[in-house]
Amino acid sequence: MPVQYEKIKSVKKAPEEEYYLPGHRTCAGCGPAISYRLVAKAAGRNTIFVGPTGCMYVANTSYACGPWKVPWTHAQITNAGAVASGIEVAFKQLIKKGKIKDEFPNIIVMAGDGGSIDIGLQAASSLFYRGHDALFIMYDNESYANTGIQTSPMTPYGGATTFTPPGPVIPEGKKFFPKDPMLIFAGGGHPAVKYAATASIAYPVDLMNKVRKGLAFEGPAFLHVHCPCPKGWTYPSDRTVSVAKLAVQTGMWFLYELEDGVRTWSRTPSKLRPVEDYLLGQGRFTHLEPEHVAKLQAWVNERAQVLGLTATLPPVH
Amino acid sequence: MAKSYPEVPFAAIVPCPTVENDKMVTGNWRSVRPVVDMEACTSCKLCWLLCPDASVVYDEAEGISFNLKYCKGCGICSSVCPVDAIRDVPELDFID
Amino acid sequence: MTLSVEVDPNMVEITVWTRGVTLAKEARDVATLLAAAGASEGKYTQSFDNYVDLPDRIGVACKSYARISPEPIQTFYEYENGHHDVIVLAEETLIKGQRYLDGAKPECVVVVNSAREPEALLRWFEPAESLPLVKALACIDANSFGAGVTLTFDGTEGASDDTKIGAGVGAAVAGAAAKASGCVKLESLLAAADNKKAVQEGWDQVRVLPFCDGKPNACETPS
Amino acid sequence: MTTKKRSTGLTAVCDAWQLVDIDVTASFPIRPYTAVMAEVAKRIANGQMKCEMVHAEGEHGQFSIAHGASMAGARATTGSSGVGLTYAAEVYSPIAGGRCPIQAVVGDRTLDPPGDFGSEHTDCLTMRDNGWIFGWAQDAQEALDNSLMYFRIGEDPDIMLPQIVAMDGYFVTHITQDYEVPDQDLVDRFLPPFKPKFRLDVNNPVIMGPQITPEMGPPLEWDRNVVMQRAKGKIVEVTEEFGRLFGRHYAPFVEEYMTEGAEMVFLLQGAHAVTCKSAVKYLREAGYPVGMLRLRWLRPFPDEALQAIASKFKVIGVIDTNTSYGAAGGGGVLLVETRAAISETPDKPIVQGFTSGLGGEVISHDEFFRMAEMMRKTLEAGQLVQSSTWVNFNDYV
Repeated sequence: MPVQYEKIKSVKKAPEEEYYLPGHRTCAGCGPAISYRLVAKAAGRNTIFVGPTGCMYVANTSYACGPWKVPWTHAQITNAGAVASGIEVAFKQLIKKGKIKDEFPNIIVMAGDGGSIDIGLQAASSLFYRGHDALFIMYDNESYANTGIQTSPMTPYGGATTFTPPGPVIPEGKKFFPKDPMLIFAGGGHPAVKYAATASIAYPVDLMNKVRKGLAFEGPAFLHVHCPCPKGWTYPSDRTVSVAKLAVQTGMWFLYELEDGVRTWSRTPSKLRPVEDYLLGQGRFTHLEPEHVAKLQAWVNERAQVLGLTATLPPVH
Repeated sequence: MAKSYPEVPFAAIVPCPTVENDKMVTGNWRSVRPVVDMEACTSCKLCWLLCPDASVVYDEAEGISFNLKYCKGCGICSSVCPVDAIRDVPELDFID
Repeated sequence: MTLSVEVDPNMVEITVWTRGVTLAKEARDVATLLAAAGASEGKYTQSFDNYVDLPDRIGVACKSYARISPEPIQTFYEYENGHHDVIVLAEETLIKGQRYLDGAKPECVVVVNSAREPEALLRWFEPAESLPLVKALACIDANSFGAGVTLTFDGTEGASDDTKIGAGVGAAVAGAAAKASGCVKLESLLAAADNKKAVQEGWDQVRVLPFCDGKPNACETPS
Repeated sequence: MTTKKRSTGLTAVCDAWQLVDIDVTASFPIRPYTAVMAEVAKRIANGQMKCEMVHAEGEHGQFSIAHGASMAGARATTGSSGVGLTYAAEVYSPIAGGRCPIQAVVGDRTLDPPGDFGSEHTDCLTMRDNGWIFGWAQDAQEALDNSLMYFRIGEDPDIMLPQIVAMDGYFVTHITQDYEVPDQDLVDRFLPPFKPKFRLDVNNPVIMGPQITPEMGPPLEWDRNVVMQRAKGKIVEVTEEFGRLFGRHYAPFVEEYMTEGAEMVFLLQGAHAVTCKSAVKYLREAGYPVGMLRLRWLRPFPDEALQAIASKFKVIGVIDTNTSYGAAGGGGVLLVETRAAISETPDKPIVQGFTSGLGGEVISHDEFFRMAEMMRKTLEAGQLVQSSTWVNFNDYV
């Protein structure tokens, strides 16, 4: 039987109540901040956030304050999965023993890419493995942004960061292709994970429904949210949503769900736009030569095929 | 004379805000201010939903307005507007 | 009792306010250029970003500092400027809603990157009670010198700055600040900057509104 | 009813955890502390204990899980040994600074290299500057009693600090010994239910661990310093109350053994005190004016308690079963701390250091005898003969 949750029908019907309030030191046009607001809106009042170190810790809690209407705790960048596990078992046991009268809360980790798939990987994997009833959200801005934009495993091939500057010896900047968190966390290696999805801030209703669906599943769920970063990706701050949309249109981001291992596409474009359309507007890619762009296009095309997307793919030049 | 320090809460634990976090007012970050053309606005609420700072206010009777105490002037609202009903106006064109 | 001494009595403190990320480089360039110019004149100088403002975020107000002193700087590691001789606003809207006059020294000079006339900015001076400290308000339309904005992460978070210094709007702002305050000579600034033409334009075209006792144009002989 | 039992120090701590009804524990195996978790697991499986046991992915995860559980309002425990403790080092300060009174049990183990399961206090001592309160138990009974007292002190609303019940690996963790398990009613009278000052509660929402401005740093650190000093008073109060209720009377900070008329004393902590006491008896019979001081707390360090008695003696021989390479004085942590504690005491004794029992080796009677002889040389000389002696390496007798 499919899980039951109250589905949000449209932008207009999105819940009015805010749980991520005005008043935080995130960049003007911050993609992760949009995702935080949408997640909090979808999750509602009975929610506890675990916020490992990253922009969404440092920028949100500057200084001795924070924008959340619901309980929030810091975790180290290393251990969000472990702290959330501790919170989850505590609530279970305290409720069982009758020591507290609380309704079991939504426990949501809002971890950056580093805190999820790099330095936070071990704790995240363990949360998934042990089956804690928590929603682990990876807000992916494709870099260690809080420290001033350094490469993370999610930085795309060819992305310039302060640790991967392009130069005559390394013309492409970042040399590696990113990890695939969906495959790592929800590709079958963590049997307790029954639900995982990718989402994008450019598709807010879809994102909010995936939050609700993830919370409705008993046990752990994973959400991988694409969150453009105007500072790190160097584009004007008003373009955050359009950059996110371009990522989906070019296949630099795929929107799908994995429910009990079965993939459902949330958007199935009939054809993908060439990857240049996505790269052109971002300062972090301005140094790329045609051969690098071709490599990226080949990577996108291969992923589309592996994931089973039946769209017309742009040629690789 | 000894320097005096602010009072600090136990373990730096602070209460959650309920309406806005007025310890971090960001309205003075703005170099452009959003202005909505109410004639053109269709109340689709996309700008409201996508504002990172929850500073687009929607009211059924009044329509769209902006919480200028916090709006950072990022311009997302005007860029996502499907009918170009929001303009970004230089902040110094306003006295307040 | 404690010692009562004036430390670095002849040091000129220059505080450059800017918007995080997008204009951070330009503000840093203003500070770097003024310090470099001062150094070439044989002075002791420093320039650095205000650590407490970091990490900077797009749009947030943040500061870069320059210090120029005829003697070795004793407050080398006292890392915030607290007695500003020159206050530079690298973007005009900073005039509104920021307390840049806090800690201003008497006879301080305020320089704003704006196409507007100084008179048009007066209403926003903050805090108003510090106005008697201001000797002059100067405006320079640095954005119009075709210099453009250089966005780079060079020079941030303690890194060295390998991107041209004074190629962007910072050059004209520095020229204007030097003219309005007299903190460094034009020729030393020209020698330091990448875009010398913009420095010259800034020097030539700065519009200075002198103050007396907190009132503009009240002086008999504007200095 | 009090039950008499024969088991290990680890089982004794598990007995304490059962009595105080812990809600959450987080485990990861590393010798020699592991059995406490095996014991918890067994008791959960057979219904004796009602608690969530989370099999963590490592020590860093263990302490983080306990931290999360404590923030949610649970009485939470964990534990480790050796390099397990150093692996978790990142999270010690956040737990203590967040004022989460979790309890960790430590069975000491030598840090690598090389691989060595034996006890050295270095592992636990690396935690000493993070704001945890802790000391060593010399036997299973004291391990159990310390666990109960530490919960009471750490969870006190005026204290709210995490604690480590430390014991020497193998000696206390593995050697079976007799102890008493106290009555449940007494424990319930001694330790009230855990009431955190703040917890993650959607009805009273708070933000825990935000960033701060630089000027908030010093006052927050001052608070942590003040509470550590305040804990000393609480330790005295709770140790006395424990004695009244349970009939076992501990010196709050420094146990004195045969110090009556002693001119020179050994100063040490943990299991080796048991052999030391026996050696002192032989030495007394042989005419050595020797006694023993045993520290029951390392943090907070009992300066006042030491200062109050130090001038009774002419020589203190500090025995370090830990390493602090390059430390002042050439010995270990206890030598540095002891010298600092009594440096301004009038008529202060000469403090000399011994490093012994490393790698989990026994400190034998013979070694105590030789240390006593070296202390006698100091006594006769009226000044230090050698600042620090690594027993069997640079002895001067």
